[in-house]
Amino acid sequence: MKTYNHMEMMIIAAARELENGSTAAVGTGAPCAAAMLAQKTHAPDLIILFEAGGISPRLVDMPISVGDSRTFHQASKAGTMGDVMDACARGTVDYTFLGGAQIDRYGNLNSTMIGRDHKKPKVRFPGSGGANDFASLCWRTMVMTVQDKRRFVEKLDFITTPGWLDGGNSREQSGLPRGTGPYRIITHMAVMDFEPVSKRMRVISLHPGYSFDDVQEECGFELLRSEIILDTPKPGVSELEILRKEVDPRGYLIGR
Amino acid sequence: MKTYNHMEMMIIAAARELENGSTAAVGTGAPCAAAMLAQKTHAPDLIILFEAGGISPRLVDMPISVGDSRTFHQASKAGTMGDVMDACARGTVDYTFLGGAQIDRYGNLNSTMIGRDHKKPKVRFPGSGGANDFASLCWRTMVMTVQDKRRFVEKLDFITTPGWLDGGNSREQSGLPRGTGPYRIITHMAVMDFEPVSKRMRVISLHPGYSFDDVQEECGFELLRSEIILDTPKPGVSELEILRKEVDPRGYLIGR
Amino acid sequence: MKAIDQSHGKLFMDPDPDHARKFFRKKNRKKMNKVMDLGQAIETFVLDGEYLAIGGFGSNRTPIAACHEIVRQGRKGMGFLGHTSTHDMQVLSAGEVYDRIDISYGVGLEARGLSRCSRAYLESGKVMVTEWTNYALTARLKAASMGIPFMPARTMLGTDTFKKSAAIQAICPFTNTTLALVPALYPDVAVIHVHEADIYGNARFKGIAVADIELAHASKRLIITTERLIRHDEISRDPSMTQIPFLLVDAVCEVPYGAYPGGMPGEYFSDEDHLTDWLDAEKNDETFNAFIKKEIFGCRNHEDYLNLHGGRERMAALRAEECLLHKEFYREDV
Amino acid sequence: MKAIDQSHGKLFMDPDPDHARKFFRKKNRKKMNKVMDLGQAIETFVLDGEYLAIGGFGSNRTPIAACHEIVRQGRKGMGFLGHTSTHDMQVLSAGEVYDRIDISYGVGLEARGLSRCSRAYLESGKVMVTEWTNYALTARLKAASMGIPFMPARTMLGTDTFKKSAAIQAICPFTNTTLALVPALYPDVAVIHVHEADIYGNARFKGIAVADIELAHASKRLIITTERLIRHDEISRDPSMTQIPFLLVDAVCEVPYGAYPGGMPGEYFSDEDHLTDWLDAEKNDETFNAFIKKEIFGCRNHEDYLNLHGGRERMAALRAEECLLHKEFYREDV
Repeated sequence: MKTYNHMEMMIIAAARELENGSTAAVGTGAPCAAAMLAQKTHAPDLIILFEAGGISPRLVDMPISVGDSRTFHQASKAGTMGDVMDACARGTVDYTFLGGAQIDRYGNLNSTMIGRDHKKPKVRFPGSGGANDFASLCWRTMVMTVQDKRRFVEKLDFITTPGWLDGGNSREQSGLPRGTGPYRIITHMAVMDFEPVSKRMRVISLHPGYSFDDVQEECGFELLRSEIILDTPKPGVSELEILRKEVDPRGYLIGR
Repeated sequence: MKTYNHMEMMIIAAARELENGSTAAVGTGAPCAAAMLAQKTHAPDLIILFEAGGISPRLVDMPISVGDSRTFHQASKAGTMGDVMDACARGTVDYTFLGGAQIDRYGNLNSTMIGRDHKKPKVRFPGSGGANDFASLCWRTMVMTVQDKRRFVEKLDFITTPGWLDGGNSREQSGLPRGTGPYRIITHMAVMDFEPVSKRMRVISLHPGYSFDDVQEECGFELLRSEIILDTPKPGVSELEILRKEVDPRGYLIGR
Repeated sequence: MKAIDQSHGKLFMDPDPDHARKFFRKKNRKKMNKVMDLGQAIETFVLDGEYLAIGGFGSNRTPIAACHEIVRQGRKGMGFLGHTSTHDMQVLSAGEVYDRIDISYGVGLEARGLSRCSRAYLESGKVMVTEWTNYALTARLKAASMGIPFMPARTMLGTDTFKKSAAIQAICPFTNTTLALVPALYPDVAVIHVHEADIYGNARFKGIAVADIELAHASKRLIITTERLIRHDEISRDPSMTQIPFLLVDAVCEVPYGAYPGGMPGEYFSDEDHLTDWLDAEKNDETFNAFIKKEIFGCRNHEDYLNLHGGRERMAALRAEECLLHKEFYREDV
Repeated sequence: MKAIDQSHGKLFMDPDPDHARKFFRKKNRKKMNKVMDLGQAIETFVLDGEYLAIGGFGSNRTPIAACHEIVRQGRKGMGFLGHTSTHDMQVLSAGEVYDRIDISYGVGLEARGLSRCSRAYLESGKVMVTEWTNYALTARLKAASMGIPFMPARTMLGTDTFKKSAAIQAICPFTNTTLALVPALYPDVAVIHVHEADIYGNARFKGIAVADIELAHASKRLIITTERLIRHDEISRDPSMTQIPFLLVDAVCEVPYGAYPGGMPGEYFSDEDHLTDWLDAEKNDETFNAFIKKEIFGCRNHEDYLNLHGGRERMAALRAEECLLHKEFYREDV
C-alpha cells in the first residue's frame, strides 16, 4: 500500500526539478508547494517570484492569493507586476510552474473556456492571468496536473498559453523569445518532456506503481516514449515529512 | 534711471505669464526664479515640476541643479525622470521655460553646438537635456533669453529643441503632440509671441525704455509686429522686493 | 509600422494619446481639499456607460467598499478592466454593472475556487469579452501613463489569447523581432485603495504595488479610498514615499477596512470565512439574490457591512491574523 | 513596422532582447555576499572597451568615488552614457576613459558653468557622439529593463537631435501617430550610489530616483556603492522600500561620502567650493594636469580624497548645510 497520495507524489516530483540558485515564478497551490518544498530540501537558494510583485519572499505559510501578504513576507522587494514580468522578459527567470484545464501534445494550455463560441462559451474559466506571460518569457515552463484524459486532449478548445504551439520550430517562428518553452509535465503518474525535433510530449519517468500504458490510458493523444524511461524515485521519508509538517501542515493541498 | 536690471525685468515679465493653478516644468536659473516669483505673487497654486523627479516642491531656496535636494524639498512626490516626462507626455503640464544658445524666427532652439560638422564642432554645448522633451510635450513653451543678435539668428547651427520648426503647420505634421508649441519669448527688451498662421516671431509687448527698433537691432532675423504692441508694465515695487529678498537673496542671478 | 497579424477582439477604448491629452489638459490639477463621502465620489465620478478599473490584486488592497457602493447606486452598461479581478468582479457581476470586459483573469478567486455568478454572467452572452494577459494589461496601462499609443510586448504571440485580444503583431525595425503591440488603455475612472492619503490626494501604500501606479497615471479620473487620512506634512516630510501624487486624484474617501472582506498588507488579513459564504451563496440563484439584498442593498454604507460581519471584534481578529503572520515587523529576535 | 525616417547617429549597443536574454540567463543571481573593495569591483566589472553608465543626476547621488577609481585604474576606450552627466563626465573626460558617447546633457555643470575639459574632449574629434534627449535615454533604458527592443516616444521629432540620434520614425498602426522609436540600451556595466544596501545588494535610496531604477534593471552588470551597509533584516522588514533587488547586483561597496563633491539627499550637500576649483583648474591645461595628478592619481582611494578636502570637519559642514535646508525633517514646528 502506498504511504503517500497523488498530490504528494506530484509536488515532490516537481520540487526535485528545481535547481538550487535558480529563479522560479510560481502561483498559488501545488506549484507554490513544490517551490517551498524545494527550498526546504535541496534548493535552499531557490529564488521565488510572484506575479503581483513579491520578489524572493521567505515563505512561512502557503499563500491563498499570489498577491497576499505572504507572497512578500520578508521579501527582498515588494515590487510591481511590471517588475516581475519585466524580469521574465529580460531573461532572468529560469522556471515557471503552471496548471490548466486542458493540455495538448505540444504543451499548449487552455485556461480560458470550453466550447466553440468565444462569445458564448459552454464553460468560462479565469483566462490567462500571468500564465501566458510566464510561459512566453521564462526559460523553462513546467506544468503540474493530474493525469486525466479529459485534461490531456487531442485539441484544445482555446490556446490560452503557448507550449510548443504546432510543434517543430513553430514556437520560435511565432516570435516568442528564443530558447524558451515547455520543459516538464508532471502528473501523479509520470514525468514527461518533449521530443527535441517534433516537440511532442514523451514520457521520461514513471512514478512507482504506474506503467506507460496507465499513463497513455489517461491521455487523449498518443504519447512518445523516451529511449530510457526512468523509475521516479518514490517520495523520501524526509521529503514527505517536510511537505506534511512544514509546507502544508493544514493539508490544504495534500488533504491530510 | 532704471531701478531694476535686465535680469530682474526678464524674470518679472516671465513670472507674470504663469497662470495660477497651472503646472510648469522648469530648470535651474532664471526660469526657476520666475516660477518662484509667480508662486510668491499672483500664482500661489502654481505646481512646479523638475525633470529629475521633483513634483510640487516648496521652493525655499534656489536650486543649483534640477536634481538637488531643493527640487524635492517638502514636495508631494520625489519621483523619477520618467514620472515627470510621462506627465508632460500625457498632457498634464501646461508650461515649460527654456533657454538656449541660439533661437530662430520659429522659436527653434540650439543648445548643442556651433559649427558645421557635428563630428568636430567649433563649440560644444551641453545638448538637449530635457529641453527637447519639454518643448515637444508641454502645452506652452516659453523661452527666456537676453535680446542679442548673436542669439537671435537667421539659421540655427543645430535644431536641438523644436519650436514651430519650419513654420506654418510643419510642427503638427512632424508628429509632435497636437496643440503644443512655443508661446512666449521673453527677453530683457520685449515679449514676443508667434503669428498664428506663419508661426513667425512677433513683438507683442515692449519693456520700459525700449522701442521695436531696439529689439529688431538685436535680432538677426526680421521680427513681425503685433497689431497692438503693449507697453510692459514696469516691475512693481513688491515684485522687485520679493524677487530680491525672497527669490534670489544672494543675487546669484540678479547679481545684487 | 505595418500590422503583420491582426487580432479579432474588440478594442473598447480609444488609445490615441492626442485625444487623451485634450482631456488631461483640462483636468483640474489644483492642490485642493478633495475629501468627500464615498457615496458622493461614486455618484460624481463613476458614470453609467463609462469604463471602470479597480486597483489592487484579487482580494488584496482592493477597494471592495467602492465596488459595493457602485452596485448599490445601480451603475450599468460600464466597461470593466478584469486585470486579475476576483472578489471585486464577483461583486460587480452580481450587480451586472458592466457589459464589456478586457479580461486577463476573472471569474476565479484564485485558490478559493470559482465564482458561479461571475462565470454565469460571462457565459450568458450578455458581456462582450476581449482577452489579454496580466502583463499585456499592465503594459496597456503603462503605455497610457506614458502618453504613447501602444507598448511593444513579447507575450500572447502564437495563441488564441492573441487572436481574441485587440493587439497587433508587427516586426521590430531594429531587430526584426516579432512583437505584440498592445494599445494604450485610458480608463474613464479608477478606484484605488491605499493605507494613507492626505486631503489633496497624495497617497501611499505598503507592500506590492501590482499595477496601481500605472493605473493611477493612466486613468482620466481617480478615486482614492484610504484606510486613514494623514496630515499633508507627513507626506511632504518624506516625498520619496508618495506613490500617487495629488495631481492625478479627483476624490479622497476615508474608508477604514475599505478592502474588507479582502486583506490589507500589514493591517488586516482577508476574511476567508466570509469569502466562502459568498462562494456558497452563489450556488443557488434564490439564495444569492437574498444574500446580495442583505449584504449590499441592505447596508447603507461600508460601516453597516462591517457591523453585519462582527464589527470591531471581527476586525480586531483579522488584524491579529495579519500581524501574527508578520510578527517580525514587531519583534527583532525572530 | 516600417521606418519612415531614419536617423544618422551611430547605434553603439545591440538592442536585441534575445541577445541580452542569453547574457541574463547565465548571470549569477544568487543571494550571496557581494561586499568588496571599490578598487576590486571596478577592476572586476568595469572593462576596457565596454559600455559604462553612471547613476544619479548631475552632481546628485552620483558615484564620484567610482568615477575616480575608474580613471585611477586607467580604463580606456569605453562607451559612455551621458544621461545628464555633469561632474562625473568631467572626471571621466579628464581620464579620457571613453571614446564614444550617447549624450543628452553633458559638458555643463548646470548652473555652475561649463567644463572646459569635457568640452574640449568632445570638440577634439576623438569622441563619437550620438545625440538623444533625457527622456529618450530614460526610455531606452526602460525598453531594456522590459526586455523589448524599443520604446515608442513622442519626442525628438522634427529636430537635428533626432537626425543625429539612432532612433527611427514610424507610424503607429493603431492611431497613425508619428512616433520616434528609441532602441533598447543594455549598458555593459553601471555604477549606482545609494544610501543603504545589504550585503546581497538589496538597495534603497531617498529622494528622486531619476532613471536609476531603469538603469539598474537594464545593465548587464551592476556595482552598488553605498553610504552604509545595513543588515538584511532591515531590508526584509519592509521590502516596499527596496528599489534595487539583489538579483541585479554584482558588487556592493561601502563608500561613505561616495558622491562627494556632489551631494546626497538628506545626508550632505555638494561642496560648491571644490566644484568651483575643478572648473577653475580646467582653464589652463598645465594647471589641470597637476590638479588631476593631485586629486585623483595622488589619492589611493576616496578616503584620501576626502582627507585632502578637509576630511571629517568639512563633511560635517556639508552635512549641516544639507540638514539645515531640510530642517523640517527634524522639527515639526516649521
